[in-house]
Amino acid sequence: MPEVLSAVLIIMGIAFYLAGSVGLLRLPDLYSRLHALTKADNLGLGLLTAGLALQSPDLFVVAKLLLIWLAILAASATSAHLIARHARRRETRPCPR
Amino acid sequence: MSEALIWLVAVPLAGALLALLLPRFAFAVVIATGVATTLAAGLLVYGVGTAGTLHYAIGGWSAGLGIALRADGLSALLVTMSSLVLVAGSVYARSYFHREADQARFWPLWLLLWTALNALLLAGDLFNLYVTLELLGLSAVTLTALGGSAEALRAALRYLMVGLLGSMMFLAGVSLIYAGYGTLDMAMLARTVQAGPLTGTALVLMTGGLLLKSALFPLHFWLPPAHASAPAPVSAVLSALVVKAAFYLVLRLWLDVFAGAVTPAGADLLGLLGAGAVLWGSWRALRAERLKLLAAYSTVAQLGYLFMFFPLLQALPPGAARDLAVGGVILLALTHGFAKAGLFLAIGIIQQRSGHDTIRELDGTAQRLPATTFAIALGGMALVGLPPSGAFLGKWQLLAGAIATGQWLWVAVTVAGSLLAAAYTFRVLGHAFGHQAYPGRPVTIAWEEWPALLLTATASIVLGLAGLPLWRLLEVGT
Amino acid sequence: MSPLSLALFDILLLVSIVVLAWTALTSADDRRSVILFMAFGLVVALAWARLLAPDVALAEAAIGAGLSGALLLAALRELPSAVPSSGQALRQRATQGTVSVLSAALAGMLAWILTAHFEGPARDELARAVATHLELSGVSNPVTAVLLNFRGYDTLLELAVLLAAVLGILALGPGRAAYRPSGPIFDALARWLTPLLLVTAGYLLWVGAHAPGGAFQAGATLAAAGIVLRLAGSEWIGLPHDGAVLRLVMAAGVGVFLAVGVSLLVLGRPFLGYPPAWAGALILLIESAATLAIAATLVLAFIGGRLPTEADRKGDAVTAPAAGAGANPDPSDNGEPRPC
Amino acid sequence: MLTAQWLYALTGCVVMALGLRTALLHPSLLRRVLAINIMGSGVFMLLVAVAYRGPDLAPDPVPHALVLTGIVVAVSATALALALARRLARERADE
Repeated sequence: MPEVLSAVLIIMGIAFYLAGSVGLLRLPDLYSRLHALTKADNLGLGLLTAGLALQSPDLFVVAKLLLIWLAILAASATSAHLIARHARRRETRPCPR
Repeated sequence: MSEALIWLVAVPLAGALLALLLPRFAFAVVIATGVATTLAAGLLVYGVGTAGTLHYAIGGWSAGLGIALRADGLSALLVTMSSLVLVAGSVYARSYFHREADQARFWPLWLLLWTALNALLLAGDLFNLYVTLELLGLSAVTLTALGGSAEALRAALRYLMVGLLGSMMFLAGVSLIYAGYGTLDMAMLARTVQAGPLTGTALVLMTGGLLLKSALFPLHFWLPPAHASAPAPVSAVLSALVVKAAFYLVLRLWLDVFAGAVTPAGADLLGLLGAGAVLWGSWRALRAERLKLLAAYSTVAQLGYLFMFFPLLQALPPGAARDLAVGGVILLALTHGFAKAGLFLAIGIIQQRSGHDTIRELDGTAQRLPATTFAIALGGMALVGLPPSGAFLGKWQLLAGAIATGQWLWVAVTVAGSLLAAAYTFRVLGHAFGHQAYPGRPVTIAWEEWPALLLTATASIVLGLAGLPLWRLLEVGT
Repeated sequence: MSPLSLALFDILLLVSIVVLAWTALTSADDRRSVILFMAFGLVVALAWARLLAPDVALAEAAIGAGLSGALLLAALRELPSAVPSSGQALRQRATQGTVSVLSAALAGMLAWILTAHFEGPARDELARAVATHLELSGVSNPVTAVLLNFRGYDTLLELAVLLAAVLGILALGPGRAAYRPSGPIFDALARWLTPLLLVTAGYLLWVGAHAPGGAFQAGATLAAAGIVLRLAGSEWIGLPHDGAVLRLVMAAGVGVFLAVGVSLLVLGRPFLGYPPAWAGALILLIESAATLAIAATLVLAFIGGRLPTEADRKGDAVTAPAAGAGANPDPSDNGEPRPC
Repeated sequence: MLTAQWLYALTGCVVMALGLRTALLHPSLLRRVLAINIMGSGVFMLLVAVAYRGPDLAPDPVPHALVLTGIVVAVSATALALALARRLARERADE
């Protein structure tokens, strides 16, 4: 049972990654691309972490996975913020709908 | 006795650290390093002369697992030459750099270069050679950049890029060798090496990288700007020792490690490029407007002679004639080292005293700086190859070998190159001795002028007279 | 993992490596090229992990992709991007053709040689020698054993290379001025990332004796902490202010290594020939000093020179009007709102 | 023959040749520095592939140590090249 759950979680994670990548390539402006990328990646990575945690042999590995997820969350959120702020300071306009 | 090998690396490295930490005492540290290194080099020469090739296993591990240092007659002589040239350069550099901040920057890098040279000449391991090449390259580039002008910086940057490309190619060859033979130890490799596509390609890659670094025509484009814009003591060491270190490695690989895998066609190619270097370098030296540029192009030409020995060594059967030719190439390398180092130091003095080094405006130099002009004359004599310079004996062997194997092209190139060298030397001396009433008294500044004079005198007199004992030493190992 | 999925993974990884290398090398824009290069480094690190070289993977991720990338990014806006002059176009095309053909021939030749070579048995003598002597080396991670013991002399000279590079960088003049403070969000990240990196560096240093890690990975991680602080707007990021102390830190790696080697020589052992009972402790001592020196060196490389003085800052103001991380004087930045 | 070893070694050769080509040809200095780094990665990949002994055997640690040394040497050289270029750009700006 855990194997199936783990597989489902990982596949969902991959789906989010895919969505994020498609967003990065297809969306019209920097802000929406950033939005798609960070949201999808964070969630995707979370699901992957959860899926891998179910397969891990002991709690120590789970803790490491969790730490990795947290570190990447913080880093990607911060860099998305920095990129968006930089773009705003250079007055790059969002695209009109 | 074999511990002298590791001391030759450890002492300058320790000196570099001390010079960095105690900038006030840097010069004392350099002199102490120089004395210790020269003594160790002397010990090395004595040891090689009496006991044959010396080995030192670092960490006590067997060769292959650990890294070995190795010295034969060739490396012992080159280490001795570097020590002497570097000591002379150090004494000169003390008066060349006037500002304390310049000196503080200069000495640690100078000593790192010293470490790199000794480590390279004594290395017995292919990957270790890569590391020493990088240490040599990076410290040489930085020392060039200390010239400070935009020209020097540009030359240093180009020098660095060429050097990096060269070491990367060398490393690619080393990787291939490790894949094929499972060892990096040069002595073990020499015993097991077989001709074949893997060995051939590895040798081409390594040699290609080294030719870039030794500025063999037509890969010499980076050398003249770098050697002409670096500070004078640095130019001396770059021309006399650093390019020669790369040449030494080619010689080591072709004659020693990969002797079983080199082909006559490859040796002929090296010889042809060498001939091109002799003609092109000498011609450009003759046309040069500045003394430093002349000296730099003359380095390109002189390296050419060294490479012209490869086809002879390939064609001569093992025996007395070939040993003489090996002795000839090394004597030529040594002579050029001493002569060119002295020449660059002398040019540095002229440049600092008169504010320029334009050849056409040298009139009166002979009256103003008699000792320095004499040094230039002695150095020029060695570059042309007049007796009793070491180059005379070296070129004699080149001609003898070429005639014995019927390779007349090398004879013609040697004669033409020597005539061109005579022309550019006399062009400089003609201007220096030019008549111009000079009101002042002749200047002699002992600490500045002696190093150049001693170096060029060694090249043009001592080496020629000491030829015979040197020859005996060379029979060890090669 | 099943052989099939492993082969698929290999092919996917290798295709990405080649594509990333190609795009990084040929992209029209230097900035894009640097970012692709960093991605290339990370994917290459995956390849090292795949080939069971975790020590190399760590070093590649931290140094190859991370620090080299940071150095290139920092240099990006200071270097003029060269535009080839049109007069040389014809000659260039001939050169380009020749060089491309020669490079392709080299790759083909190597591929052919290696294909033939891998048919035979692997050359295992040295690997076996390392395994046999591992017990005497003082550590149980074979890579650390080779790096710090069997081939410790290489590593000593490599630290000297690092020293030569940093001395060169310092001699070239003042480094970049501090970046503009980056605001509360990045500050918050830096505030907990820095201690985390310090702890990780200590861990990597310690664990190197028996598992992947060691002085280079630890030093690079420590340097990363310095770079994070610097990006957050800190100027001298914990490096000693006193020039003499700073020089001591830079020299520590080579110094301790050399001192150990020479002491052993004086005591009648071979240079760097650690007594097996002491080897572990000596290696840790050397690696600790090396970690500090490597970190200091890499951070100084990122700053790009010595600490700028007041006089330098005035000079900087003329050449580089805004030296903030986010205040890039983009040539296309003409004050007009940019389209999306 | 190990297919994986062969594949990675071949990729190493390709990456090395690509890097070499750009290092010789590109007009931008930054790109040439980057290309030499990529060329280095290719050489390193060749070495690490040579060290590989299959999924179940321990790889040869010696090439790993060599590559680690190579990575550090490469970053030193990169840093020096960029610092030199930066100083040169400043000299040009002053002219």
